[in-house]
Amino acid sequence: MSDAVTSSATDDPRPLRAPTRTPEFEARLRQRYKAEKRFKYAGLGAIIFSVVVLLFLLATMTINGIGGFQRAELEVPIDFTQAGLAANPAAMEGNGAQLALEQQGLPDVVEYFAQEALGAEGADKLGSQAWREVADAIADDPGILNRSETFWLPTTDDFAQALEGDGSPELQALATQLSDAGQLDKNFDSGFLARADATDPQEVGIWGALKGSILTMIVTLLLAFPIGVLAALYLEEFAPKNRWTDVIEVSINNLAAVPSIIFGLLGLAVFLTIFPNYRSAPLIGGLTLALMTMPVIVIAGRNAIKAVPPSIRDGALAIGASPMQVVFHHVLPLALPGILTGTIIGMARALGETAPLLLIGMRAFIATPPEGFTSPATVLPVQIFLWSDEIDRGFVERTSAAIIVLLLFLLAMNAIAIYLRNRFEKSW
Amino acid sequence: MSPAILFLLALGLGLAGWLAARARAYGMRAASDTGRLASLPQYHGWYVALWVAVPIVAFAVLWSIIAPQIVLNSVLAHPAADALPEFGFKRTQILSEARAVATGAAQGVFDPMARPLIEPFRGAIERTNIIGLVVALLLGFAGGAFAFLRVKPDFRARTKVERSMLVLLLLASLVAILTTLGILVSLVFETIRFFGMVDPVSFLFGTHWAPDPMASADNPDVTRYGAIPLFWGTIFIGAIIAMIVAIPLGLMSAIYLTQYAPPQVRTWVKPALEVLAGVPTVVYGYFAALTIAPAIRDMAMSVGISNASSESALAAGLVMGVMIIPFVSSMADDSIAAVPGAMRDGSLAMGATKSETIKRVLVPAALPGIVAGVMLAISRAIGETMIVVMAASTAANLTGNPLESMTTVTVQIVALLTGEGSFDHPATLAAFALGFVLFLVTLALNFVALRVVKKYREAYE
Amino acid sequence: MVTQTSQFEDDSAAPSGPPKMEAQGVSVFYGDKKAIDDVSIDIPTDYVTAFIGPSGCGKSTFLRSLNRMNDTIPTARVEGTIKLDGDDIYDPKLDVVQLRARVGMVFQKPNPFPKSIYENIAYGPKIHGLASSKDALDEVVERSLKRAGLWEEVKDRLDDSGTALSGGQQQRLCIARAIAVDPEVILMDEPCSALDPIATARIEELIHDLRGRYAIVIVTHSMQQAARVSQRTAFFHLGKMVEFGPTSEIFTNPKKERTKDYITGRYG
Amino acid sequence: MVTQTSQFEDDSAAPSGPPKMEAQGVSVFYGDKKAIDDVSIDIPTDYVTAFIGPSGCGKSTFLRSLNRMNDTIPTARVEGTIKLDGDDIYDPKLDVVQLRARVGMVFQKPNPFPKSIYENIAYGPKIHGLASSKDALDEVVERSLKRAGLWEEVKDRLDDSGTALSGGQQQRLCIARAIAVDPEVILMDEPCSALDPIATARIEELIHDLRGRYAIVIVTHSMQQAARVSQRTAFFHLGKMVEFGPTSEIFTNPKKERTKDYITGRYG
Amino acid sequence: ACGSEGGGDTRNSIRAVGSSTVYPFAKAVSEAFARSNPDFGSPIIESTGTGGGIQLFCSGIGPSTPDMANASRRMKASEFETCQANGVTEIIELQVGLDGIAFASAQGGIDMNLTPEIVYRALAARPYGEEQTAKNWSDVDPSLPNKPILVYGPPSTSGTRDALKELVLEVGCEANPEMEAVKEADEDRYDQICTEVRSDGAYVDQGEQDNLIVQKITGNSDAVGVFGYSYLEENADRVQGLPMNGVDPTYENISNFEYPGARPLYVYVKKAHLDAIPGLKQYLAQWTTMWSKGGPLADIGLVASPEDTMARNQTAATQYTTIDGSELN
Ligand SMILES: Nc1ncnc2c1ncn2[C@@H]1O[C@H](COP(=O)(O)OP(=O)(O)OP(=O)(O)O)[C@@H](O)[C@H]1O
Ligand SMILES: Nc1ncnc2c1ncn2[C@@H]1O[C@H](COP(=O)(O)OP(=O)(O)OP(=O)(O)O)[C@@H](O)[C@H]1O
Ligand SMILES: [Mg+2]
Ligand SMILES: [Mg+2]
Ligand SMILES: O=P([O-])([O-])[O-]
Repeated sequence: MSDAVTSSATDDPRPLRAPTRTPEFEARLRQRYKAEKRFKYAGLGAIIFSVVVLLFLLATMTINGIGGFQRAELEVPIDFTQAGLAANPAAMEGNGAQLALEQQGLPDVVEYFAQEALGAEGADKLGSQAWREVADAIADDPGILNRSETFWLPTTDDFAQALEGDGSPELQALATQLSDAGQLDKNFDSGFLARADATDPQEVGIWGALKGSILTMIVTLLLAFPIGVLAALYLEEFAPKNRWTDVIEVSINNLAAVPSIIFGLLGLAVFLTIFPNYRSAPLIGGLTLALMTMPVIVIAGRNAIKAVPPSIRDGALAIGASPMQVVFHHVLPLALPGILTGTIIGMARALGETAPLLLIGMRAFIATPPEGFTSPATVLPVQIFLWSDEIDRGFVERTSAAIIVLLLFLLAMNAIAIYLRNRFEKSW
Repeated sequence: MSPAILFLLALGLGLAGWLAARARAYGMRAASDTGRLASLPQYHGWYVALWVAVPIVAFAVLWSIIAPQIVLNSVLAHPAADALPEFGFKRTQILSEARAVATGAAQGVFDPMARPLIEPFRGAIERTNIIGLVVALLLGFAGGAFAFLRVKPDFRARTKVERSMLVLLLLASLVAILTTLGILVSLVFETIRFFGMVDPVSFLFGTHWAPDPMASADNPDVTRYGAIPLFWGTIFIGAIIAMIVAIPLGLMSAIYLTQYAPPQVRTWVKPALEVLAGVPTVVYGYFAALTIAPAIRDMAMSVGISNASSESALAAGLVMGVMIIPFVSSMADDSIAAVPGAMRDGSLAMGATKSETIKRVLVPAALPGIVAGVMLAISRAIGETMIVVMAASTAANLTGNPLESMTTVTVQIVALLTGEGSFDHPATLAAFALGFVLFLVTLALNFVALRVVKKYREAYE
Repeated sequence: MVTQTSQFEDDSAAPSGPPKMEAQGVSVFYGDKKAIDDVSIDIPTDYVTAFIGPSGCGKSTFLRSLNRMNDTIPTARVEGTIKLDGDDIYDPKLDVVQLRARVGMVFQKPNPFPKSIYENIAYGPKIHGLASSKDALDEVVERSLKRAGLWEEVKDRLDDSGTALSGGQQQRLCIARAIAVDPEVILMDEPCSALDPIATARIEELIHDLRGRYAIVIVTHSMQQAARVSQRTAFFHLGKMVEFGPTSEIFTNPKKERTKDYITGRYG
Repeated sequence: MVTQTSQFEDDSAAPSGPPKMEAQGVSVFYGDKKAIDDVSIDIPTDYVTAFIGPSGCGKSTFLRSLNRMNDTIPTARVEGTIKLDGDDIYDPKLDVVQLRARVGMVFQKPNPFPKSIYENIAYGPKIHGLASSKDALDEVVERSLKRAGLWEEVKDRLDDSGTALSGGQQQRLCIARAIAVDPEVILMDEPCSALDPIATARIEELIHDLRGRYAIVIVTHSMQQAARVSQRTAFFHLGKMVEFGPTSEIFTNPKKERTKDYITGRYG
Repeated sequence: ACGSEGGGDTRNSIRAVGSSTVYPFAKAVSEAFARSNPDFGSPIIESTGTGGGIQLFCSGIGPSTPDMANASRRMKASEFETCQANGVTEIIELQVGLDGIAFASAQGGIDMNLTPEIVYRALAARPYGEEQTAKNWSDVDPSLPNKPILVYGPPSTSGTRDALKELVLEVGCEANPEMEAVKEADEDRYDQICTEVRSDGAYVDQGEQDNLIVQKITGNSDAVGVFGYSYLEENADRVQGLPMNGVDPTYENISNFEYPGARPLYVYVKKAHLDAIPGLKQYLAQWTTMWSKGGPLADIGLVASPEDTMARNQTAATQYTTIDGSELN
């Protein structure tokens, strides 16, 4: 306490020496600046921590996942002219090709040529479903039955691991030998984006889950978007201020914060009771997620609508537009970018949602991509969850690859949302 | 008659009505001397279209409920139905199989007794379809004619159309209430059934959790349904460990971003944090289970803690905390931003440094909002499922050691419901009771927090 | 110390014909709070009427009750009668949409729609079905812009956004927009308070030109402006209308003490 | 038409001593936009200086550059020199915290901290470490409140929140808060524009009392207020300082045409 | 399921529930089936544990009940009766192969020669009716390592647990002659003493996730896991099987039943569903093409049934012969 202040307590007209100009003050000031710096670095540290965690997570997933887009394959030349397979064009039509070729003994043919090329040991390491890829090739072009052709076919999972330097020494030795001979290699697995789930990590694909996600999202969007927008318009523009609208408002705000698993319980207890046979179907999944997404859209929508300046409404009303015309001619078009941003964010959340879908059965093993909204399906995040539970090390890479696919989708959606927000964010 | 066909009919006839009425209104406008109608022609079009389509759609909904009954009655009157068993589940089953085959929905029947009923079903369905179609057409035309005749120059079609639009908007906003009710209904009934089997006291206060889905449902062992270990695990992971990570980091991030970061940094870091919030929880779960949990276990082992679990509460809690950081930071960001700039200016003008202003004015002023944000974050953490499902365990331990495994309410809900347990076993119903508790707790947290946030925003508006 | 330089026009003559609008015993409430207390006033057809008074005295509130814009505020409630050409505008049978087409309004802050200039003007005629063809609509747009004195400035860029204009142009656009539906009365709530002096002068000129074709009511916080543009002035204070009469009289020879104090800058 | 009733004090005497603050060729930019253009002015120690001018002319901008509050606006940039007791306040070596403790500020809208009345006043002394004991702090609080003429009204409820006071009391609280750190200059930016006439009168009275102890600069939009409280008036227009001189002269006998037009209500 | 009488529900894809042990095989079969027969929907297989699966399977016929139940033990007579009571009268039974419950630890981890008696005394809730006091293996038998007892195993819903009870615990329990008497006197008490597993943390129930158990024991070299042999084979490079009565859990020892934990695996099908569910017959046929020795299922750890059993089941799968309850117990 400087005397300056005390002395001025006697209320003389002006302080002799301002208390804020003393050396003590300046000493204190240096301390204060140190504290300032510490505080600032603490904040910077917090940010850096978050960003580093994010980068670490992304890096882990990417490093693990890049391998997931590849698989170990063996080179198998097949001379079909010796195989004696009949390319009955009728049987090759449509979906029957696999079955027809299987009955004609294609698996044995593949096995035979594999033994020719790789020896019995090596042929044994060919994946048990590898012949199906040959079958697909034949179905695509029956002409190859008249010539010989070289295929790269997936190995068994163990053998793939052995190529990575894992597993029993004998296997590893064989792998080294074949790979030195150029008969074993890791290749980009384009089928990963085209196949569905499988038991063997060498055979799995992400398309089944991706398609399931897309179908589910379509249902979600078709339900949540119109209902959300209309509800937001009602609440923001028309609702009288009374107990009823309070109830609506409170329930929307709460729904937006209810744990997602509760929506799963709702789906299980209500939707699956009403439609017991659509268990695992994108229809039910979409319905459940729509209820979850709708409040998000309503809240985003209301904020966007609120941001439209009242002067626009006044202007339209004052030339005789009806409230409904004001809303649909002026407010909605102006609020749309904001609503869309909110919708995309809500949809992104729904796309990443797992727990509620587990409860309504979208966790089943389904080996073919879903055909429509009512056929059983799984979705990307659930697929990730299921694969993460598999013990096979092959699945570790595949899981990370699936995560990459999911994250790419989400990043794209977020980027669109951020772009929309920056592009159309208006301050009136 | 599939409702889809009736809907298409409604659409088609509605369009016709729309065109006709609009043309008529244009005609009237041309004929009138002012050149003005009370409403624009297109509103007359909509008016008539609604009068055509709404009755048909309403009828379609009604018909889809009563038509099966009509079909059923006529099938039951058929002699082939005499062989049916008396009332009961079996009878229902047979009838529905026969119907499924008759409509082409199924290829064959499960029960041979259903086979003779297929033909009667076909016939009856065909008849009712024709009736439905005729009635729908009549309704559509009647409504259309009524509305069409009202198209007059001074008829205020717009008011009517807008009123029906308003009804539509109102209905949309009621969906939220229906959803809330749906949640309540689906939780409450099963919970009540559960409490019929296991008394609430042993559920809420018991300390041993080991439901046995295989045990007989008639006389469940209530001592295995003590949920305290779950509640504790939930609180320990979600409200304690996760918050120890999320609150300081989130708050400091928000402070740095809003108060210190140059705009350049903010434009990049903010979206990055949003990405952190947008990463699906299953990815975090995988990250926790694959990377963090083993790391923590190894670390604990290396300092000589031998009983560290590879599903420690710590791993789940830490990752959950990281997931919540952006959530806390954006809530804190909002609250601090809601403090009027005048407060900050006032403090700076007194000669306070930035950090003094933040610590002594901004944060205290934003405290209600921050606390509410933390409550929301907690409610989110305790409702979070996938991280704990993947990184925590199903072992219900009542312990304070973060290196041991624990389980949470959400993990148990998933565990109990992902099998296909039957809905009359207490182990299945327990999931609903847990869900109900979770719902109530998060509801209370959210409700209070939203109230606080709102009050607090209003205070500064 | 302040010298008044503007000249009053001759405004002593009584207005010709019956009043366009009549307010009788009008009170306006926001919830329980009375913002306007028992105001009666006749709005003449040929003259510009100005409302002046200190901030918060209820000028805007009263103005907005003249075309029922107060309906948009849930808590607002109007008592008393307001007539337009003898018909009560608060009659439940009256269509408020039609009323607002007849009684246009221009606001303090220019509020063009964020659409093209053309669309801004054409919007009113479109929703009211005033133009049966594209040509007719073009004509309405051109006529309205011409009357608002904006045509020359914008005729080559009708497709530009209305919000891209300068403040003064925006305000004239809003006036043109109001004119486009052929209103009988135009209400203006401090139309120049957001504008610079040059734009203000143009608007004042425009009001001058429009006078006679439309009954005009203008709220202004600038006494000088009221003196320049109006022939009748009403002085509001604390929700009451204190004095109403020819503008020159109110400014040079106010009858009430309160008016005089306001004019001389004692408060406000 | 407008009669000026307030009396000017005698303000013709030149201020005693050197100016407290001197601005020389000061320009302020917001990004590329120049808001203040080459202003030079001396702020005397004993007098109250008023800044007047139409809205947006840069009064607040200039005022805020006097205690570097403009630093808080990232786009703002100041050119020229401003000196306090002869030291350049924009000198990088000068500490802005200390500067602001010496040059206090009161804002247009009262902005008490959402803390108790006591804490509001004690805030400055606490952060600057000006009071060594609780008693000393109590004393500072009491003295500041007394000087701000608020002590009698609040002495029994020092623990109530500062935001619970009426608008006028809040503004006096803010003045007391500024006084508590014993500043040398007090800047006030339209301190009464959010207050009712009675509260305004009290603040004006307070300014009167404080004069002499602190150099005071006040921005006001009310010419009457400037006339009532200040001895020196600067008239700003479009970012330039048009005229500066004894208040009575500016109001009764402005030298510049623009000043005269403004005083007589031609624009603004 | 459906409220109104005669609503037209249906289902187009096969649904199977049940054993987590059979699950990987069922999945592989379903996958092969789905890819060979793209016209049929992909079968939906859920792993619910044998008991839970059979319970669902027996709840009735019709689209809302599963078509098949996978089981890691034979259906019990009591379950068969439930089936009958609910209208599931005609059931086709296929023994698809063999499996053994394997005791295993991490490669290089704890190694012991177990016997049913040791396991019983280590894991029973009340061994021979007395207080369970064993904390370490050495408390059970001084020759065993002085390491804490920590066993990760299947939950009570699973067939593996049943097998553990039946093939190991009860055998170990009956090593004590007094138990015979108890069995005579009080069946319930016998069950309690001989089959109840301790719940003080030494035995950790890991849900229906055998994979997780593998993960657990690889992470903790002192832990022992209990799971199906297929998982042992699958993870041979990281876990080691523990011998029981001196016999290692190997393919040979299981297929000739020398290993005490060997047991057959079953699939049950509702005959009534064969016509109604498209693809169900083909799916059954698919099993028969894959279960042979050296076939695709053997690749993932299934031990093929003896020749004669395989032939018998081949017939059942093509002729749709149903079981009668008398042979079950
Ligand atoms: N929407 C509203 N709800 C409640 N009170 C209102 C509302 N709008 C205005 N008021 C109050 O009604 C009174 C009159 O307000 P009004 O806006 O009509 O004043 P004004 O004379 O136009 O003032 P100004 O010159 O500032 O525009 C004021 O006390 C104001 O606070
Ligand atoms: N933060 C800012 N960024 C950009 N421009 C600004 C900012 N603050 C003020 N301006 C602009 O600077 C000019 C001067 O503003 P200033 O606030 O100083 O005016 P003023 O004379 O105080 O007006 P008023 O009487 O309305 O308070 C204005 O044109 C204003 O738009
Ligand atoms: Mg107003
Ligand atoms: Mg200002
Ligand atoms: O799942 P289980 O095979 O152990 O029943």
